[in-house]
Amino acid sequence: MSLPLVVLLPFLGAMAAPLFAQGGRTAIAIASTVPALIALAALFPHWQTLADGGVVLHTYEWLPAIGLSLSFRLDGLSLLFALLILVIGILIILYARYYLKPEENIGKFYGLLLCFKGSMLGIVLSSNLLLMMIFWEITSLVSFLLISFWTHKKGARRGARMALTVTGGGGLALLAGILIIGQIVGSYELDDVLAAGPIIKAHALYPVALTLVLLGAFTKSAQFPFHFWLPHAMQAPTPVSAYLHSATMVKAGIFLLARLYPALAGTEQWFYMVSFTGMVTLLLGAYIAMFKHDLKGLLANSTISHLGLIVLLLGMGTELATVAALFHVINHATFKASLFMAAGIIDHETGTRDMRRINGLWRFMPHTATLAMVAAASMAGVPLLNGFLSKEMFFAESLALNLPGYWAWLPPVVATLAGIFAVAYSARFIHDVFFNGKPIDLPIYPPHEPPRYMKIPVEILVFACLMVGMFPTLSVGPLLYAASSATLGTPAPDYQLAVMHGLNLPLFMSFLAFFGGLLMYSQRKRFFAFHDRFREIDEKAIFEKVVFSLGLRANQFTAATENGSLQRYVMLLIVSALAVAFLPISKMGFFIGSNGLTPVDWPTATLGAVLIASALATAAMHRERFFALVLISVVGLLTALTFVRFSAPDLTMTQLSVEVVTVVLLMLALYYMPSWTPIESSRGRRFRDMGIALLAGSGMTIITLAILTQPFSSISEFFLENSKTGGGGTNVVNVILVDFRGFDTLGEISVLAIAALGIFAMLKNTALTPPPGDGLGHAWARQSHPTMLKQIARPMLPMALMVSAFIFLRGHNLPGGGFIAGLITAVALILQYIASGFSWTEDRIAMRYHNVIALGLLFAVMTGAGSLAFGYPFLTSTFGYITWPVVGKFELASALVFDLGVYLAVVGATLMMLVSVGRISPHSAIRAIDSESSHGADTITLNQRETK
Amino acid sequence: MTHWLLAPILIPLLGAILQIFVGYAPMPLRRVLAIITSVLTLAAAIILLNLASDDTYRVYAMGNWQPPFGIVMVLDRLAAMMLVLTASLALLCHLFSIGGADEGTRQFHSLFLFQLMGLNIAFLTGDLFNLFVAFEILLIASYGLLMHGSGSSRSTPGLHYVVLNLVGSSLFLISVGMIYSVTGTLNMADLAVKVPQVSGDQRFLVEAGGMLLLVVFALKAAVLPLTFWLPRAYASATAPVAAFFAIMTKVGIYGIIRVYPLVFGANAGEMANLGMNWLFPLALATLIMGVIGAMGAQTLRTLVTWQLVISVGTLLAPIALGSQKGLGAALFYLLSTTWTVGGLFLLIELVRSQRGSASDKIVMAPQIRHRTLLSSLFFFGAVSAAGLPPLSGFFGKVMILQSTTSGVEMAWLWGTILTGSFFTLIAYSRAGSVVFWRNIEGNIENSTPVTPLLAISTGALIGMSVLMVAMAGPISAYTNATAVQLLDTRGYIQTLQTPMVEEGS
Amino acid sequence: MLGRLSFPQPWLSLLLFSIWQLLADVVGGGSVVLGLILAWGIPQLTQSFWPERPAVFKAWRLPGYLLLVLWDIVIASFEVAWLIISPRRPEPMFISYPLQLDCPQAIAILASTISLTPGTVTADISDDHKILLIHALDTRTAEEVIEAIHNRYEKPLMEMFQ
Amino acid sequence: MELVFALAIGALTAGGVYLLLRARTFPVVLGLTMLSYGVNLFLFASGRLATGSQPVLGTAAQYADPLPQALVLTAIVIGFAMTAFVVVLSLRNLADHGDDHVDGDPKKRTPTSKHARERRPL
Amino acid sequence: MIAIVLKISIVLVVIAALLNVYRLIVGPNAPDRVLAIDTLAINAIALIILLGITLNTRMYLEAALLIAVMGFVSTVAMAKYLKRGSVIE
Amino acid sequence: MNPFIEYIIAGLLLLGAIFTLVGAIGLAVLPDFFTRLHGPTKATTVGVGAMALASMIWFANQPGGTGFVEILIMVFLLLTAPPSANMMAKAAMHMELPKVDNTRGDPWQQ
Ligand code: NA
Ligand code: NA
Repeated sequence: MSLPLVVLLPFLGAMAAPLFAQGGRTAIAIASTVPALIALAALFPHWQTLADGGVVLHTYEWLPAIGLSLSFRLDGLSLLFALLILVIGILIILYARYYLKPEENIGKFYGLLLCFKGSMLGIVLSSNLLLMMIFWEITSLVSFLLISFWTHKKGARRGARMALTVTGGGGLALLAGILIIGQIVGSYELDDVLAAGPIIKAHALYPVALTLVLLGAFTKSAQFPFHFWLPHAMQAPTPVSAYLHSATMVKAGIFLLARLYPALAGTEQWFYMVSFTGMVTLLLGAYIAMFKHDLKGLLANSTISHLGLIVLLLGMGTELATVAALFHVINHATFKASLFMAAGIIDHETGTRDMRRINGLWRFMPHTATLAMVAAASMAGVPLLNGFLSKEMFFAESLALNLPGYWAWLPPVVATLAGIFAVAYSARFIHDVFFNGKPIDLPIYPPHEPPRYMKIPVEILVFACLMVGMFPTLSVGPLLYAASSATLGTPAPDYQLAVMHGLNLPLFMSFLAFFGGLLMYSQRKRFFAFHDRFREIDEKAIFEKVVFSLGLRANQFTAATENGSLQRYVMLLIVSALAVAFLPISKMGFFIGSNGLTPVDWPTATLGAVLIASALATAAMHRERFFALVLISVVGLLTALTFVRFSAPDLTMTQLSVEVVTVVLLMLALYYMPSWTPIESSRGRRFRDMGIALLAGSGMTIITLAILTQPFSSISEFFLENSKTGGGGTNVVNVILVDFRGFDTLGEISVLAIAALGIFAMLKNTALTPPPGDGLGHAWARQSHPTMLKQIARPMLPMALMVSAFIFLRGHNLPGGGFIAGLITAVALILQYIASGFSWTEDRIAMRYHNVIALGLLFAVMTGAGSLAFGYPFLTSTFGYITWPVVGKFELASALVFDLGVYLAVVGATLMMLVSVGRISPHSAIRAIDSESSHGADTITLNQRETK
Repeated sequence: MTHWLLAPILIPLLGAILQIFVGYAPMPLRRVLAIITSVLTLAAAIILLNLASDDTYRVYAMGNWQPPFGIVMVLDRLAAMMLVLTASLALLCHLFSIGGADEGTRQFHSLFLFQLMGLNIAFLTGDLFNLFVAFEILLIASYGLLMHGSGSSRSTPGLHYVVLNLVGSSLFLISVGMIYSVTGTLNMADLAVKVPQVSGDQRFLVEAGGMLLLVVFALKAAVLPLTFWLPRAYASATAPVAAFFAIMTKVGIYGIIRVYPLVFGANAGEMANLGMNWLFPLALATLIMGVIGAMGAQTLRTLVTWQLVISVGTLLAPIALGSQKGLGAALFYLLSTTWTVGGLFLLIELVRSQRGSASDKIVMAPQIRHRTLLSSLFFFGAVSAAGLPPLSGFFGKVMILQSTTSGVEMAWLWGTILTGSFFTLIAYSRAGSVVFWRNIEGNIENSTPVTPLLAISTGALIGMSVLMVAMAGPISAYTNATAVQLLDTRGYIQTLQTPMVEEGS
Repeated sequence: MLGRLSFPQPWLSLLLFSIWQLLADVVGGGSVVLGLILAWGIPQLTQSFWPERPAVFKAWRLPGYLLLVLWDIVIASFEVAWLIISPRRPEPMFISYPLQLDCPQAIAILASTISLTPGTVTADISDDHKILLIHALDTRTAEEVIEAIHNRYEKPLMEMFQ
Repeated sequence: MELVFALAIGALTAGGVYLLLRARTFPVVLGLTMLSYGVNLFLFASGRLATGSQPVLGTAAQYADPLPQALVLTAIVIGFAMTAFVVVLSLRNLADHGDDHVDGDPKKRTPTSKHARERRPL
Repeated sequence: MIAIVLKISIVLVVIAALLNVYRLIVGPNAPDRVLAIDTLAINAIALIILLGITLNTRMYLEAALLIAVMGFVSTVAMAKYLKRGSVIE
Repeated sequence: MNPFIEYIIAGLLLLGAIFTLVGAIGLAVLPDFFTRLHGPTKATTVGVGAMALASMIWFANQPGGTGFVEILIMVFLLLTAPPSANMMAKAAMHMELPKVDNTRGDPWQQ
C-alpha cells in the first residue's frame, strides 16, 4: 500500500491546495511538504530490502484488458529518482514560498507543483509501462501549465506550447514504442519486460520499438534535435525551472533509458543512436550555454549539455558508464537546482537576468554569491565537488570506449571539448555575475540578500555537493550501488567512488578542460564576436511560424474541400453511391433473370413513355419553375396510375392525396421565390451532372430489370395467410400498416408530427417579402377570395369529410385507411383556407393543430399500450364481432382506433404544415390581427410582424 | 418478453406528446416535465443495461407477431450501451438547455424528446426497414432542432444537412429494396440467415444493396468524402443541440456495427466482410481530414466539430479491421468521445457567452469571467479529446492501437492515429492558450453569468471521462463482451425462435 | 340542449347520407346506422363553415333542375364535339350577363350550370354579384345567349331560391 | 413490360439526380421529389409486378406482395413530411439571405453568376 | 366484344392523354398547362374506370373518386397562384 | 351477360372514349386559351360520365359487385369542374392571355 500512497498523496495535496492557499503562502508551503514527508517516511522502511538488492512490488488490478495495472515498484533506481523528486521537491516548496508574490495564484501554483510531483513519482515508481506512460504524459501536461503559469506573458505561453508539443509528441512516440514492446512481450509489467530483453532485441520490430522509445526519451530529456524547447521553458517561474527543467522532469527520459536498459540496451543500434545523440547534445548545449546572456538561458543550455552527457554515458552500454550516468544524475540535480535557485534569487533581487547588466553582486549579496560559486564550480568539475567525480568517471568511460580506427579519438575529444565549454560558462556564471565591475542599470538597485529562508534550500543543496564531492562513498555510495544494480539488472560492477584516482588520463583531461575553459573565458570577447556572426536561431519564432503556417495551410485546405457548396457535397454522395455499387453491378451486367420479360402492353408502355418524358422534361425545363411544377405533377399522376396498373390501390390513393398537398405546398412556397432559375453552372458542369445523372439512371434501370425478372419468395405469405385470421382485416396492406408493422406506422406519424412542429417553429419568426407580381411583370391581382370557389368549397367540406369517413372506415378491409382519410380531410380543409382565407378558416377550427397532432399520437400509443394490460406486447391488436339487434354484425378492431390516431395525426400535421406557410403571407397577417383574442401567444407575435 | 424494452421508446414519446399538449403552459412546468422525461429515460436505459449484462438477447415482438414477420426490438449489450450513452448525453444536454437555450420556440422540448425516441428505436430495432423509420424520426427531429434558435446563420448549413440526408434516405430505401428483392425479408436476424444462402447473380444485387447501405451509414457518420456537411451544421446549432448531436455521427457507426458483422460478417460466404476493405482507408482519410480541419479551425466550435470527424475516423478504422479486440476498443472509445465532445460543445457555449463579440473565435479578447473554471474544463475536455492520459480518450486510443498486431494495417492505423493526436494536441493547445490566456485590456459587457446548472451539466459531461477512467475495468469488460456478442451471430439469429405470448398465459 | 341533437342542415344531412349509401356498396343495417350517425355528425362539425345559407330553398325543385341541366349537357356536348372536329372556325365571344339572382349560392349554381353546359364557360363573377362574365365558344350575338340562360336556368333558380 | 418500368425508374432517378445537382433550392426540391418517386417505384418493384392482384383478400385470384406496398406507403408519407420540411427550410433560407441559392449568402459563396442568364419565366 | 371495345377505348383515352401532354408541353402560357394537367387528371379517372372493367375489379374506383374530389384543389391552387400569388392568405 | 346490356356497355364506353378524345383534340387544336377551356370541361365530363355509367352497368351484371361510386365520381367532377374553369379563366384574364382575333367582347380583371 505504501507505494501507491506515495504517488497518490501529492495528488490529494494538489486537490487540497486551493483550500490552504487561503491561509497564505506559509500555510500552503507547509501543507505542501506534508505529502513528501509522509512519502519519505513511507519509503524509509523499504531501504533494507533495496540495499540487499531486493525489489518492493505493489500490484493492484485496474484494466487487465489492456494490460494496465496499478503496479508499483521500488528498487534502487526508482528510489534514487524518488528521493531526488521528494527532497528537491521539499526544497523547492520552501524556496517558492519566498519567490512567489502574495498576490499571485499560489493555490494554482502549489496545486500544479504537487500534481507534477505525484506524476513524476508515478513515472519512477511504476512497474507497468502503460501506467508509466500515463504519468509520463501527465508530467508534460502539468509542465505545460507550469511554464505558462504567468499566462499574460507571450513568451511563457509560447514556450509552454512548444514544450508540450515536443514532449507530448515524444510521448505519443513512446506510447507506440511501449505498445510494440507490450505486443512482443505480451505484458507491460516491468518484470516481464526486463526479463524479455533478449526476445525484444531479437524481434523484427525491435528497431522500430527502440526508435520510438528513444524519441520519447530524447524529447523529454531535451536531446538534440529536440533540445530547443528547454531554454524556452525557462519562461516558467524559477522554482519550476529548478525543479522540472533541471532536476526532475528532464531526467525522466534518462530514467526511462535506465529503466529499460536491460530490455533495450546492448545492441549496436542502441549504442549508435543513444551515444551519438548524447554526444551531439553534450557539445551543442555546452557551446550555446557559453553565449547566453540570460542567466537561466545559460543554465538551461548547460542542462541540455549535461543531459547529453548522461545520455552519452547510457549509450555507451558498459556497466561502469551506467554507474557514472546515475552518479551524474544525482550530482547534476544538486548543483543545477541550487544554481537555478541562485539565479532566481538574483532575478528576484535585481529584477533582471541579463548578465550584461548584472555585475559585481559579490558586494551586495556575498552569501548568495558564495553558494552560487560553489555550485558553479561543481558544474565546472572542480575537485572536491560532486561534479568533478562524475565527470572524471565520464572522461574515463570516454577513453574506454573503443571505437574502430581513428573514431576512437572522437569520444575523449568531444568530452574534453565539452569540458572546456563547461568550465568557460561556469566561469562566466561566477565572474560575470559576482565580479566584473559594477552593475549596470538594474531595475532594482541596490540589490539585497534575499530573505533568510529563501537561501536554505540552496545551502542544503550546496552542502550536498560538498558532501558528495568529498565523501562520495559515505554519502551516496549505497544508493548509487542499489540504483546501478537495479538499472543493470545484475549486481553493479566493482567501481570506486574516490575523491582521487591518482594521476591518470582522465585527470589530465580535467586539467585540460579546466585551464582550457578559463582560457576560453578570458578570450570571451573574441568568441562572442565569432558567435555573433551567426544569426541566432529563435526556435520559438520558428515554431510559431511553423504552427501558424500549418494552421493556415490546413485552413486553406479545409476551405477548399469543405467549401460550403451543396452541389459538391451532393455530387460526392451520389458518386460515392455509384462507385460502391459499380463493382457488383458490373459483375452482374445487363441481367435478365430466369422469369424473363412479360409482353409489352402498349397503352401502358405509352403512358410509361410519357412518364419518362415528363421526368426528363422536368429536369430539362426546371428553370421555368411553374412549368417544372406542372410537369412534376404529371409525373406524380402517372406514378399513381402505375400503382393502379400494378395492383396497389392503397398506394394510388396515398400518392394522389400526397400529390395534391405537395402541389399546394409548392405553390405556397413559389409565391415567395423567383419564378425562374438562372443558369448557374457552366456548360461543362452541366454535362458532368448529366453524366452522373445518366449513370445513376442506368444503374437503377439495370438493377430494377434484374430484380423484376428474378424468381422470388418473401415473408409476405405469412401476411396474406394471417391478415384475416390474425389481423381481422382483408386489406393486407392496411393490416400490415396498422398491425403487423404498426410500429413503423407509429414512427411514420411521429415523423409527420415532428415535421409539422419543426415547420411551425422554423417559420415562427420568418419574415418574407413576396415579389410584387409574377415573373412576366403582372402585379398580383387584388381579389383574394372569388365567390364561385367560396360557394363550391363550402359544401365540398362536409361531402369530402363523408368520403373521408368512408375511406377511413373501410380501410381495414378494402383500400383506404387512416392516412388517406386524413389527407382527404386535410385537403378539404385546405380548400377552405384557399377559398375563404386564413383567418376566416382559423376562426372556424375549434382545435389547435398541435393538440390534434398530439391527440392522434396519443390515440395510437394508447391503443398500442392497451394490450399491455392484458399481458400482450405493445401494439398487439384485437378484434371481435358483435351483433346488435337491427344493426347486424359489427366488427370492432383495436386497429381501427390505432388508425384513428393515424388519421388525426395526419390531419393535424398536414394542416399545420400548410397553414404555417400560408400564415406568413402578408395578407394573412394583416387580416388575422382581428382574430388575436381567440388565439395563443404565437399567433399574436406572428401577426404583429409587419413585412420588411 | 419483458416490457422494459418499450420504456426507452414510450417514455420519450409520451413525454414529447405531453410537451405538445402543454406547449402553451408556463415554461417552468414544461421544463420540469421535460427533465422528468429525460431522467426516466436514463433510468430505463440503465435498467436495460443491467438486463443486457447477462449476455442474453431479449426480444420484444411488437404486436406479438413472430419474427421475422413482425417488427422486433432486440436488446443486447450494444443496444443497451448505446441507450445509456444517449440517455445520459441527452439528460445533460437537456439540463443545459433549460438554462435558456430552450427559449424561442415552444417546440424545443418535444423535438428534443422525439429525437431521443428516434435514437432509442434505432438502437433497439431488429428490423431493417424499421431502422429506416427510426432514422427518419431522429433526422426530422434533428432538422427541427438544428433550426432552433434565432439568427440567420443556420438555414444554409441546415439546408445542406437536410438535403444530403434526404438523398441518404433515398439510398437507404434503394438498398432495402435491393436486399428485400432477393431475400424477401427485413428482419436482421433473418437476413443473417438468408444472405449467406444467396447465390449466383442474385448475390450482386445483395452486394450492391449492402454497399449502398454502407454509404448511407457513412453519410450519417460523416466518413470522407461525405464529411463536409457536418462542420457548418454543427457549428451553427444551438449549444445543447450541437452537444446532443455528438451522438448523431455515432448512429451511423452504430448502423455499421449492427448490420455488417451480423449480416455481412464472417459467415456471409462470398459476401463476408463486405465493404470493410473500402471502409478502412476511408476511415483513416477521415481522421486525417478531421485533423487538418482542427488544425485550421478559427473558432472553438469548428475545432470541436472537426474533433467529431476525427473520432469517426478513429472509431471506424478498427471496426473495419473487424477484430473482436478492435471492436471492443472502438466501443470504449465511442463512449468516451461522445461524452467528451458533447461536453466541449456545451463548454464552448459558456465560453462564448463570456466573450462578447469575440464569441468563440480563436483570437484575443479581454479576460473572461469564470476563467479558471472554464479553462480547467476546457483543459480536461481537450486532454480527453486529444487522447492524452489520464483521461478516458487515452484508454480508448490505447485499446484501439493494441487491437492490431503487425502488418501494413497496423502501420497505417498507428501512424495515422498517433500523428493525428499530435496535431490535435497542437490545435487544442493553441486554441486554449489564445482564448483563455491571451488577453487584451478591457472588459466584456453583456456576458451572461454561468449558472450552477450550466456549469454542472457541462462539467458532468466532461467529467464522464474521469468516471470512465475510474471504471475503466468494468466498462472495458462490458465493451469487450459486447464485441464478443456482436461477432458471434448465433445468438442474434436465435432471436427468430422467440416464443410469442400465448392466449391465457 | 336538444337543439344540438337536431339536424342543423337537414338537406345537407340527406345529401351526406346519400353519399354514404352510394359509397357503401352493400345496404346493410350496420352501414345504414353508421351512415345516419355520420350524416348527423358531420354537419354538426362543419356548420360554421357554411354560415350564410339561403333563406328560402325549395329543394324539391332541385332534381328537376338537375335533370334539365344533365340533359342539356349531353345534347350540347355533341354540338361542341362537332364544332371541335369540324373545320369551321368558331366565333367566340365574351358576354356580360346581368344577374337577377342575388343569393350567392344560387349565383354559384347558375355559374356552374353555365360552365357545365357545353359552349359556355363562366369566366368570372363580378365582385358585386351583379354580372357574370361568360365566354361563349361559338355564338352570333350576346342576346341569344343571355336570353337562353335567363329563361332556361336563371328563372328556375329564382323560383327555387325566392 | 419490365423494361418500361425499369426505364421509368431510371428516368426518374436521372432527372432527380440532375435536379439535385442544381444550385437553387427550388430545383433541388423538385429533384428530391422526383428521386423519391423513383425510389418509391423501385421499392415497390422489389415485390415484383403483378396486374389485377391487389392484396385485398377475396378480390383476386392471386395477390401481389403486400409488404413492399406497405413499405412504399410509409415511404411516401415520410417523403412528404421531408419534402414539406425542406420546402419550408428553403423559404427560411430565402428569408435569411434574400436569395434562394442553396449555399445561402450571395456574398459568401463563390461567384458563379457569370453563367447566370435571364430567362423568360412561366 | 366488350374486351375489344375496352381496348379501343383505352387506346383512345391514351391518345387523348398524349394530346393533353402535347398542350402541356407546348403551352404556350401557364394557364394552358394548368388546363392540360387538369384534363389529364380527368383522363386518369377514365383510365382507372376502364382498367377496373378490364380487370373486373372495383378496387380502384375509390382512387378515381379521390381524383374527382381532390384533383381540382391543385388546379385551383395553381390558378390562384398565377393570379393572386398568395394561395392561402 | 345479356347481349343487349353488352351493347349498351360497349356503346357507352366508345362514346365516352370518343368524347374524351374529342375534348383532348379541342384542347390541342383550338386557337386560344379561352376556347380551349371549353374542350375539356365538357367533353371530358361527358366522356367520363359515359364510362362511369358503363362501369356501373358492367359491375351490376357481375357476380358480387354492385356499386354506385361512379355516381359520386360524376357528382364530384360536375361540382368541381366549374370552379376550376372559373379559376383558370381568372388567371388567364389576369395574365391578359391573347384571345383569337375574331373574339367579340372583352375579358375583365378583378
Ligand atoms: Na555580468
Ligand atoms: Na358550359
